[in-house]
Amino acid sequence: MREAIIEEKKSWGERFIQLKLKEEEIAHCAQPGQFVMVRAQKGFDPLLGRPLAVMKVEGDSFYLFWEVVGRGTKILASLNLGSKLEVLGPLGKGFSLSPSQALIVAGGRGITPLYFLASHFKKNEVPFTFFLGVKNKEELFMVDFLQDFSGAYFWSCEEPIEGGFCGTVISLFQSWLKDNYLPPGSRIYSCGPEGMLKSLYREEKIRDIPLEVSLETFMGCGFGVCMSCAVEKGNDEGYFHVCKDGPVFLARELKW
Amino acid sequence: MREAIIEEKKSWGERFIQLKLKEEEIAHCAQPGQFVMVRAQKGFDPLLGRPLAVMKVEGDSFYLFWEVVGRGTKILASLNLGSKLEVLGPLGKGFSLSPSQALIVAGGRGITPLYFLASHFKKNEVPFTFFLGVKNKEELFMVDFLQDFSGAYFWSCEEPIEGGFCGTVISLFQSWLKDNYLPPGSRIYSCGPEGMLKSLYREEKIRDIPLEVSLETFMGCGFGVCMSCAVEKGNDEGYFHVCKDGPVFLARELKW
Amino acid sequence: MVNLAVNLGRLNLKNPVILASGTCGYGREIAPYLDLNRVGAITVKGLSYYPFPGNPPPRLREVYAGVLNSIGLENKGVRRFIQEDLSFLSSFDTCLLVNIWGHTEDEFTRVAQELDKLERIDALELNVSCPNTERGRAVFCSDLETLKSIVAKVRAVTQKPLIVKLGPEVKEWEKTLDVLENEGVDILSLTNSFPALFVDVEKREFFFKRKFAGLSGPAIKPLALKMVYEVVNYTSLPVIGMGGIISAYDALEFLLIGAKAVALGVANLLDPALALSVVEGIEKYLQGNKIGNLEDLIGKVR
Amino acid sequence: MVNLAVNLGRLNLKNPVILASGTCGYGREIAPYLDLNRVGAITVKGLSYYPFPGNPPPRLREVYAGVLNSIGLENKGVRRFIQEDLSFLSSFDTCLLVNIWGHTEDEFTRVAQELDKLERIDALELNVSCPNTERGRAVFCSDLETLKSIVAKVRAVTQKPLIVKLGPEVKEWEKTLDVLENEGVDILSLTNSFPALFVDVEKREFFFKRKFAGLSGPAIKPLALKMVYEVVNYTSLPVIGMGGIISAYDALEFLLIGAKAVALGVANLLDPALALSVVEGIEKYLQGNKIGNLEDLIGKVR
Ligand SMILES: Cc1cc2nc3c(=O)[nH]c(=O)nc-3n(C[C@H](O)[C@H](O)[C@H](O)COP(=O)(O)OP(=O)(O)OC[C@H]3O[C@@H](n4cnc5c(N)ncnc54)[C@H](O)[C@@H]3O)c2cc1C
Ligand SMILES: Cc1cc2nc3c(=O)[nH]c(=O)nc-3n(C[C@H](O)[C@H](O)[C@H](O)COP(=O)(O)OP(=O)(O)OC[C@H]3O[C@@H](n4cnc5c(N)ncnc54)[C@H](O)[C@@H]3O)c2cc1C
Ligand SMILES: Cc1cc2nc3c(=O)[nH]c(=O)nc-3n(C[C@H](O)[C@H](O)[C@H](O)COP(=O)(O)O)c2cc1C
Ligand SMILES: Cc1cc2nc3c(=O)[nH]c(=O)nc-3n(C[C@H](O)[C@H](O)[C@H](O)COP(=O)(O)O)c2cc1C
Ligand code: FES
Ligand code: FES
Repeated sequence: MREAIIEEKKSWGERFIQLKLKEEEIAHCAQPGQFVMVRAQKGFDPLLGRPLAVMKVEGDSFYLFWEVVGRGTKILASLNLGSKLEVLGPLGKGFSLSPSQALIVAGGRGITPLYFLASHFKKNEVPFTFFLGVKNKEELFMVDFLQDFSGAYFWSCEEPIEGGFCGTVISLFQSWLKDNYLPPGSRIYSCGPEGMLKSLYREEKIRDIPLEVSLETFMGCGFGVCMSCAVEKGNDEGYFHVCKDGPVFLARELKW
Repeated sequence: MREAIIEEKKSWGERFIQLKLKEEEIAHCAQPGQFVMVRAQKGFDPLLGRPLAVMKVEGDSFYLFWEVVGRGTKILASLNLGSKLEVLGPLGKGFSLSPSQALIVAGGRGITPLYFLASHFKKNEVPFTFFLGVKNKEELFMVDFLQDFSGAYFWSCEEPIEGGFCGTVISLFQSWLKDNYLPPGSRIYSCGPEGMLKSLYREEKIRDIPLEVSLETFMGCGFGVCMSCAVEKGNDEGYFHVCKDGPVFLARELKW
Repeated sequence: MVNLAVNLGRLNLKNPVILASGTCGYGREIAPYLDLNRVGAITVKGLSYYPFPGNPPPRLREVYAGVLNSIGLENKGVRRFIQEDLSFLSSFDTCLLVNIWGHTEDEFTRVAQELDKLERIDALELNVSCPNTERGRAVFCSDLETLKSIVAKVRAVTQKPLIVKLGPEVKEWEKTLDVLENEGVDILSLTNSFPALFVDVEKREFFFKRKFAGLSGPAIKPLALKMVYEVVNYTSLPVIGMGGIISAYDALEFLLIGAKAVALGVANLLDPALALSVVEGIEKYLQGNKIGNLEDLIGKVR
Repeated sequence: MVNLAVNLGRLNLKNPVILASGTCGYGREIAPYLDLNRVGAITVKGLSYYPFPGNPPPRLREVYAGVLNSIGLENKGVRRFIQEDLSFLSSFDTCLLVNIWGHTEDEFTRVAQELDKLERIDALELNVSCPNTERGRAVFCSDLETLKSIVAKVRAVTQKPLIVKLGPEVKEWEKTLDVLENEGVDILSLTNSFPALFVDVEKREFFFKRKFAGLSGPAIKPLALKMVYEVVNYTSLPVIGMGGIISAYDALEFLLIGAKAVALGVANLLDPALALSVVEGIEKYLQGNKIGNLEDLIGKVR
């Protein structure tokens, strides 16, 4: 593990945190879709690192963005500017990076690796459209992240909001699909709640556009030794290991 | 437990920390020699509170000063300005406050409750002399605390230092005793390593000046329920409980 | 409004949260920091007939997410408790359980006799599982014959609900539970702390003078939960579950697998008001899940 | 310079720090983060004869100062290990221990046979104590007859040092240790994880599909230490101590009470380089205390 210093901290309410962390190796090597294991430095609560996707890299620093869902993410969220974290990474296999056109579908905190992916596409002039779905007004701040991709994004909110699409990101995406042509070599990229990924997978099957999803599981180690991050294979018997074989998978290789 | 916010943090090297904490009740009620149980707010490492003496009170705030000796004091020392701690107190029985003259003998971090005591004497015009002994140069900064008691203090260092008495605080104190008269009603107050307290107790017996000592033990609760802070009684069978019966004791009531 | 009351045979508690023996003194010490009217019951520190000094220090040491204790059952004896503390404790609207022990079978009986006379005391808890009292011999609960005999003798001198407190040193669980049922025990409580070891590496000696000490606190929770699960599975006696509870969710785990009530030990040391937040947390959970009676939740995960 | 080498009968380690089975994969996965030349030995993930898929997810859950795991011994099978990983592992200057298991006595033997041929493998560790493999029946080590028979059969097919890995489910320790000594076991290792339970309070169901899971990590250290102490007391076989070690001081506790070597499990998950800091910490401790040979420290606290 390497030390990373908290250079910036932003929070939105009690539930969402963004940190800018200084650590060269991750900043220089991380690819969109890869993640890091993060541990508080002092003491052993929480004990294990928590997997968090890289959101952005900038010089010798990188950004994390997470939702507080349990004990670990809460304790990490309590660390202040100047505190140190232990980080291990970049880990795992990221997204494929050369589609002819990309459709990016994010649900809530699933925006994190996809923001990184879209930034990459923007830099490399891969055409893409970003769809973000949030649950409620409290999460609307995430739409601001997308301003870097002006013109190329749409958002939805499950609560009625003025000026926004009201509904799930899946219905938003489906209605967009109706009116748009997808050239061969197009790809869908997604990260978010399981139900959302499932709906997208049905869409993939109908339209035959390959879908790449980034999965979340409990992780013991993050680097392939403990076999705790198992997800069922689609065809075969047995399991993939999210930390080594993923976290990004072709949806059709998984069991749904 | 009540919340206390870190308003100021000073450190001297890696080993000594002073915090100013905002918490009214302790600030208003603490008596010299009393202590508080202190816990980090997030997570359960360390699990139990750690007993720390009150050093000073100021408006709605109070000061702690401690040495990092193990896991607990280290983790507490890593908390930054603005972080919150859980505190319980003031706890225990403090020093007696109306001697005709006081001799205060502090060893290292033992200065904490005695500084509070001396401040009280100063305010209430009880004559006192403060003897502080430190081990080495690194600990010399503690002498600065005593500047509030100008004229009324002496210090020693076990390492040779220019302008200071070289030796233990016991020899310093003994040499002072030779040249000075102690009126009836005088008292010795002390806090520090066990060996130092033992030497003082021998002195008490020779000169028949009552000695009050503040003891350190492991504590489970700090408020009298767990019986983990036992120290042997002097005459009787059985044990005192440092958190309820002390931490300040008349030396002659203890077993040495 | 949710109903937190639980019924353990002849013992009815207004809520399922009990303060465990040895971690709330004689009640008096914790009362300034915790409103005793708000807990289901308080269990007084283990009493013997004569006052007992306990073990030499050090007596307690924090380890990862737990504490090791070697208090050795220091207590003021049953008589002084009755004189000094009982009337204070009686003023609270909560059940009073008294944990008792003895060096001999006879001492157990004599303590029980003293307490049996006192109406305000709701139940007796027999501590047959303290890992800190053995003197070269095993704890009482690991020897079936001794256990049976102690329980029978105490049962003979008191009509009060009788709780037997077990621990990991029980060897033959099924036989032990059968014996306890047959001897007329009303309630079981578990677990006591786990025998464990700590070495002072700097001094190169055992940290505790008596070498072994009892591990409790959050560290043991998953083990205690399994123990309680197995016991609930086997016996029809109501069970008080404990071991490492420091949050409402911890407590709910025990209730969900079938404990009728829970006790908090180390939790009281780290924050004397923690029990109250557990009561409130359980209440909030029931409200959030629209469950009107706590009893409807008990044993739902099996 | 201090000498960290330790001797466990026919197994010599350059230092006492071993990576425990199941927490360092097949070596390949941890190698980028830890210089394997610096540890005393690495224990390969438990191998069966045929590849085995393990348990359904979720497989791991953090609890207070510990983890519960229900991996269920997923592994690629002994043959694929030999083909894919052995030559990579062989390039490191460290001892190679292979943890093995089987669904049947016969499978144990077949795995041992495959590995016996390979010179580079220094010892076999029989996992007879995994709490995640039982299917309605007990773990192997809790049944003396089965245990005896497995050990005898494996002993018959391999000359390599044989380690037997025990856990808290052993029922009759003294008899078990006698059997193992008589059957020609060379080394004991303990402890495996402790059977435990976790309830998902929100969902009101057991967190793990197989209900029980194994607790390990710092939470169990004081219990593991006591277990190792008792075993060292009883047997003359060298013991590898493990359970909750995450610092040099933790490791030194085990060594001081008589373990000849120590293994790190969960520690590797939380930081793959932790083993190295344990090696260095032990070295520093010896230097600080002017002890030239680690062997002089072993068993000094009894
Ligand atoms: C590769 C990867 C990248 C990730 N990146 C991000 C990110 O960038 N931002 C972000 O906010 N989160 C991300 N996550 C999720 C994040 O790791 C978890 O939210 C976090 O570990 C939870 O830790 P905790 O201690 O707070 O919660 P815990 O107390 O450990 O767990 C509580 C939460 O986990 C949920 N849970 C229960 N069962 C499962 C299960 N089988 N699988 C998964 N979760 C379960 C519970 O419902 C609860 O919400 C990522 C996960 C992975 C695997
Ligand atoms: C009433 C009271 C007031 C105190 N006030 C202060 C204060 O103002 N400033 C301050 O610096 N400290 C004070 N202390 C001491 C302080 O509480 C301890 O240093 C602290 O609890 C250690 O916690 P830890 O987790 O860092 O160390 P741990 O890891 O818990 O313990 C490690 C340290 O404790 C030592 N130790 C071992 N055995 C014993 C024993 N039997 N009794 C005591 N210590 C032992 C070890 O040698 C080691 O140095 C006070 C103690 C008491 C009881
Ligand atoms: C300091 C201390 C003192 C204890 N004294 C007693 C006692 O007198 N009688 C008893 O039956 N149990 C005693 N116990 C055990 C607790 O009541 C409880 O069974 C055990 O600590 C497990 O619960 P916990 O993990 O919540 O602490 C004591 C525990 C501690 C920590
Ligand atoms: C994720 C995981 C996988 C494990 N797999 C095995 C295994 O395959 N074979 C085995 O004998 N022990 C296995 N164990 C047990 C460890 O080797 C070790 O005995 C136990 O975790 C206690 O040590 P620790 O507290 O240092 O982790 C596993 C433990 C964990 C946490
Ligand atoms: S998290 Fe350990 S193997 Fe994937
Ligand atoms: S620390 Fe608990 S009684 Fe003194």
